[in-house]
Amino acid sequence: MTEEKKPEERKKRRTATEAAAKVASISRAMISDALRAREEGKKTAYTFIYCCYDEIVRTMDIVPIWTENFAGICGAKRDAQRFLERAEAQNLSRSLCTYALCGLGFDAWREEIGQMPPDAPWGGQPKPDMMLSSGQIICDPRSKWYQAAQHYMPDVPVYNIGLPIIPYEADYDYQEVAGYYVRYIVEQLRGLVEFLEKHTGRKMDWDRLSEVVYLGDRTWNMVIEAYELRRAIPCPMGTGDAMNTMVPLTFMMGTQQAYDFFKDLYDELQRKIANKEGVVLDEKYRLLWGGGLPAWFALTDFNYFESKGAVFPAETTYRLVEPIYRLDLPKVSDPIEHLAWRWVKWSTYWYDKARKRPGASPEVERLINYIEEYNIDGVVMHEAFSCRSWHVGLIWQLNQLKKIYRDIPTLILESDIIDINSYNEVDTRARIDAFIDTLESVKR
Amino acid sequence: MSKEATGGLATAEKYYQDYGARVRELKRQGKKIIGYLCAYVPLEIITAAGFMPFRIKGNVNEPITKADTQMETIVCPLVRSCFDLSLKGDYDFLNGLVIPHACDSICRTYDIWKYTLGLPYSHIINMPHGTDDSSLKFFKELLNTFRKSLGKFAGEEISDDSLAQTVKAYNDNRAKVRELLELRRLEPPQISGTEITKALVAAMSIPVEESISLLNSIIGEVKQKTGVPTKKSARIMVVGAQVDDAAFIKLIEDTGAWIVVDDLCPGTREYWSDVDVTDDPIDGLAERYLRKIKCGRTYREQKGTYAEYLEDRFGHIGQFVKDFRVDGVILYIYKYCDPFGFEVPTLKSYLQSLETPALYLEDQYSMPTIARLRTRIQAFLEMLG
Amino acid sequence: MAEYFAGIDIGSTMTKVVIVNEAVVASVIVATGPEHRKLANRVMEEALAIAGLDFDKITYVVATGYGRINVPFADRQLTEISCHARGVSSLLPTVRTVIDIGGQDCKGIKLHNGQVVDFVMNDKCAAGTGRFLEVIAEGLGIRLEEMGELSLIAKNEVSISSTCTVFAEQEVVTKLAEGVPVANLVTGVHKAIAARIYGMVSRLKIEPDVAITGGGARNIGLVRALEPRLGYPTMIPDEPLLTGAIGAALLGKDAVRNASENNLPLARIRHPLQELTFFT
Amino acid sequence: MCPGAIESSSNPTKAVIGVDIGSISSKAVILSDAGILSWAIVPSRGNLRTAADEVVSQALVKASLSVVDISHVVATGYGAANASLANQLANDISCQGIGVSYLFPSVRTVVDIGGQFSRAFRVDNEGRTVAFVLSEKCAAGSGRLLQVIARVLQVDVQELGELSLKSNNKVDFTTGCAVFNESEAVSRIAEGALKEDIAAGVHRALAAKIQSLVERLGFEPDCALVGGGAKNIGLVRSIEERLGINVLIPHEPQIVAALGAALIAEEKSGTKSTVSQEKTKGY
Repeated sequence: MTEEKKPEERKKRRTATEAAAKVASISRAMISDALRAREEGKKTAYTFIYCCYDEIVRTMDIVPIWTENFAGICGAKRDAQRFLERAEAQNLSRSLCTYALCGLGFDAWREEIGQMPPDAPWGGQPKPDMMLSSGQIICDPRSKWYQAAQHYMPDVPVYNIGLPIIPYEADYDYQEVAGYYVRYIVEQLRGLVEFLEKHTGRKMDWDRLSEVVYLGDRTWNMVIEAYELRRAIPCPMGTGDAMNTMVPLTFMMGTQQAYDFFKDLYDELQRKIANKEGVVLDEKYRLLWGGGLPAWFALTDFNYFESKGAVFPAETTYRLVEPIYRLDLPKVSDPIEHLAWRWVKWSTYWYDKARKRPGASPEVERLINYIEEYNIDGVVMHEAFSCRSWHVGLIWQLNQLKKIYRDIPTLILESDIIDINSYNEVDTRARIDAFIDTLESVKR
Repeated sequence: MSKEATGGLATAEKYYQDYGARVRELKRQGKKIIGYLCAYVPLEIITAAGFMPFRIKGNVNEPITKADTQMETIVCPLVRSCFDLSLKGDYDFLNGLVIPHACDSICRTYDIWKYTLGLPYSHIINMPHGTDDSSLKFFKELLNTFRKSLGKFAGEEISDDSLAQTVKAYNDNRAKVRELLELRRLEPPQISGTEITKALVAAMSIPVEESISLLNSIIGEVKQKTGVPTKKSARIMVVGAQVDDAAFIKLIEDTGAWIVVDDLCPGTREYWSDVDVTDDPIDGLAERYLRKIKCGRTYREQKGTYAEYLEDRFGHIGQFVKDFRVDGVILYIYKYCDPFGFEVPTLKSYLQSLETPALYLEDQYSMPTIARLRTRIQAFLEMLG
Repeated sequence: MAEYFAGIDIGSTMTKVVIVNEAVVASVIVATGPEHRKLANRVMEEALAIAGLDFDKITYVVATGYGRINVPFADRQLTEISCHARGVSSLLPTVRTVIDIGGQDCKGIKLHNGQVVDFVMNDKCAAGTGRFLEVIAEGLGIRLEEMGELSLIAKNEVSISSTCTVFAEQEVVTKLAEGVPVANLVTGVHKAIAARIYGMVSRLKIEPDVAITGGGARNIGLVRALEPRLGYPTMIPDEPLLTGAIGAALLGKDAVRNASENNLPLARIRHPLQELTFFT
Repeated sequence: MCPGAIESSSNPTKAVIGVDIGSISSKAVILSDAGILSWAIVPSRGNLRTAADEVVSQALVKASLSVVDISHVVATGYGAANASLANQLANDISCQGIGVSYLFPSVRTVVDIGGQFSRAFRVDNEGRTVAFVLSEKCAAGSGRLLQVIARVLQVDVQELGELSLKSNNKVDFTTGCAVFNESEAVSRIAEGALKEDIAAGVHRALAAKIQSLVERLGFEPDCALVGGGAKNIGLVRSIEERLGINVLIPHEPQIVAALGAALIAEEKSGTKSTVSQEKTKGY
């Protein structure tokens, strides 16, 4: 945690699948691509996951620099503190999104000394040519982070794309408004294309975009087809691994590599199921990771669960796709329109089901469905103090789940995505132990 | 009504202390009450539908207890306090709840509010972050959806005429508030920040026409006040999110400073801009709420140079500093507030460029945490000399 | 005849009084008890006794610190920020950045030719304060005074991850149980608190010379942990605890001089120095 | 309990020990088919290993037994690993549950106010934990807060409860951080607030946190209060007030987890206690 001290490398997490084991090198390669981009004459952009623009950025041959990914890497390497401190020194409150704080602290430092900060994780995060932020109802930092970064890089242009999600309401149905949501998102995406054309000096190749989007669609299908194999007993892959496979899923959408990755994963899981290979030898409990981003510095906690015979066949976190054929998208020729519909349909995927169950919300409905599809014994969530986006409403969701479904054992772990000061291993594992005991007595 | 007799400031004090008193009366008379959070809910639409809009506020003196059973403590303490009071029955008169897409702390807790309070009506105005033309067009669609939905709840559609009337009424109200706030340009300011906060909070809790007459009587009262010559004090501007409790303002003034202007809700942010009268009233409303209100929650696109961009985002603050001869600015930011928290470094350096000293304070919206700020505020004033 | 000025600094853990004319003629340091008012009178009397003066020989009294409102006999109350600034600029004139590590809080002060131009003070939690060290010392079952020296003999330092004082204590206790040597833990604790303090103070652009005042300055281990992060050696007044009280006395002197030079009225709300009961 | 009574009933055949090594204090209970033979509590004072040995030998002395008389030892609590002679470790929530329902079979909701955390859990008729909620990772919700405040008030933490009952004007505590609650208390005293009012205010703040824990858990009668906090009458009263119920409190609330551990040990060693619930009630 101190600047002069070398970061203490975390213990390696055991992965269950070869696919997951490959991810470290893949993600490292992404960083080096970004670092090489300039000398290769490629344009780079700071980008967020889950912004609907992956295929557009790929088609424009822009090298994305996934700032959440870099912050996560700093966290996983337990080397985020010095960047968080830099952010604090800039009068940024430590209660803000720590991904953003880590990134801003890093940017401020890099711009101040005119080069990468000493021992920057995996070579560091280069200054981009542009920043693509996004206005969504789920996350303020997505529109504030890059705007704040301009304080250190005033010459780097930002495009903030409006990506609304239709609220789940009682007073009207989402179908009634889907039309104008799509129209808006289409205009925003077209605006993005114009922006990218302006700053790359290149024109959008619309035919290529259609191909890339089609590749993306097929990847969406493949991801879920692979993930749904985890319903098998014993479960061949847990959430611990899914926190690796989220890399191709969220950072590489629209690339052949991502598609192949999940094809391989699919085949690997098939093999494991054939030989009854589970994540744990003696599978006692099947758990659902029901909410919250993981504590990147403590992924070994998943191994701790496994040591108790508990495995996570499913998670809601980072499962940001559904098979295209389940979304009943309208047939449209324009790839931009298709992206907009895909966004709207995906984000409202659980609405109709939720309507049928009194007291349910889409989030709760999703939990109930996963509990049944993956025959789950208990639900685990993680409350990361610095992130309101994904970590508010968890308590309520669990209360509601018990109220309208059944009194299933639940556990909320508390720490943060990357601020290790919020983490206490002794306490965390004591909670896990107690939870395992609870599962045991409930099972009896 | 009895309140004219007791004088404006006294009435404001009454409604501030017993927040919602007037609304309870109206409720008994059969009025339906729509609670709302934040400055982004177009009250014109709620009032035009025949409902009484009521701003849900927090209370720094009430420890947050019940809220924690449903709501994570990583939520903005103001929102937690509002929810806590609602759970404790302070706002048991509400018939509905309307929240705007203001910030994560408000939006991510919408389900909790909706299902826990179980109100007959609830709606979220999913306003975009952007202010470009397509965002504006989208926002109009949203407002029409809201207008339709609220009309359904009211049992009859909201007519353009009634909207036109409420637009005028709220513009008049804003004009009155500006007249009141202007009284602080003077040396010494004719009305204290504490009195202003209480007046504006009271105004949030009564019908707009009553608000106008309340403000009128306050202005009259203050102007007559043969101003007791106060010794020269530092002229302070407070910038922050929603400050709906006078405690912090009073703390500053008790240390012997004058609060002469603010960029707060309720305050200039909420009252400085009007709704243009347009053929389709929704056009004027959309323009005002999306583009004219300047708040960290909105993403204003950069046009021109970065310096011009800063002017576009913070120019109004610079203007206030000049017009109200501000000696120092206090940035009062709540813990867990992403929209305002991320602006601190930029805003601080913007103020530096104006050679205006700034004090950045982070608070948790509770009396004890506020009290702990006293030393910092005094030191800041000692520093200003 | 020489004029005398008194400064009284009631901190959360320690109360200090100094009487100055051209130099410090008397100083008293006692632990702050729960009953500030009684205490204020007592320590003032002690200081007067040492100086051999009657209270009416004191021209001006300035009270500062956390309990400053509870000094009825003071002519004026000023914040620790101004007083530490004034104290340091007279004791160590070259200093531009002051770090005061007190019992309940920690401050950073930026000085330009003796004037405060900016400052920060810890809000959120106690993690950056002397209290942190006290709590940890308790957990380790050692005296606070021992910590500084102890950490210097550490073989290799342990990193303390919890920021929350109370959980840090828990963490330390566990590590101790795991057999980690106390010295190593203490060093880890110093690193942790130094990180917190630096994180806050670095909001000011830190410029040399840097001075550390308050109780924390007495902890050599903490000072050593802080210096590499600051990137500058630090200066420490002979009696770091007295800095605020001295500053208070000097600010009183300034006020009186300023008043007489520009013959302005001098605000003197002087109450008699009498035993006051707890509830008055 | 009255150790005399046990001693008279001749020296037991086989005994077991349950130890609970906490961060603040360590406890041990010796159990035989005759029931509880003895127990001991020692402060952990940083060194858990010594504390573990110390507490066991104290309990042995009280029961006038030696290690050879012990057939099985189960250790729990967060320093459990330091109990050198433990045959097995057990989770302390589970131990609490088993211990409580041994003493009060009717109990379904248990609130444990420990030194570092507070927690609430529900147990089934056999004392097995079926659900639990832990306090937020903030010492404001734990017994630690009481120690911190007791120091400020310069009273023994044991006296805090009685003291607070004198209050008729509670001071409000709203801040989270225990250490800041402390500084808050210091300044309140400086302002002339009465000690009892501050004590009462702190109890109320803590009780409020406990209440939200229990509400999150879902309350089911009867309710027992264990852990150090249960010894504080002022806290107990304000919790009862808030929850609107009467809580059951073991005579020695701190040793419940150790007792549960001992019961597990007994089961393992096969010497199931024949002692009737009535008899143990007296304890």
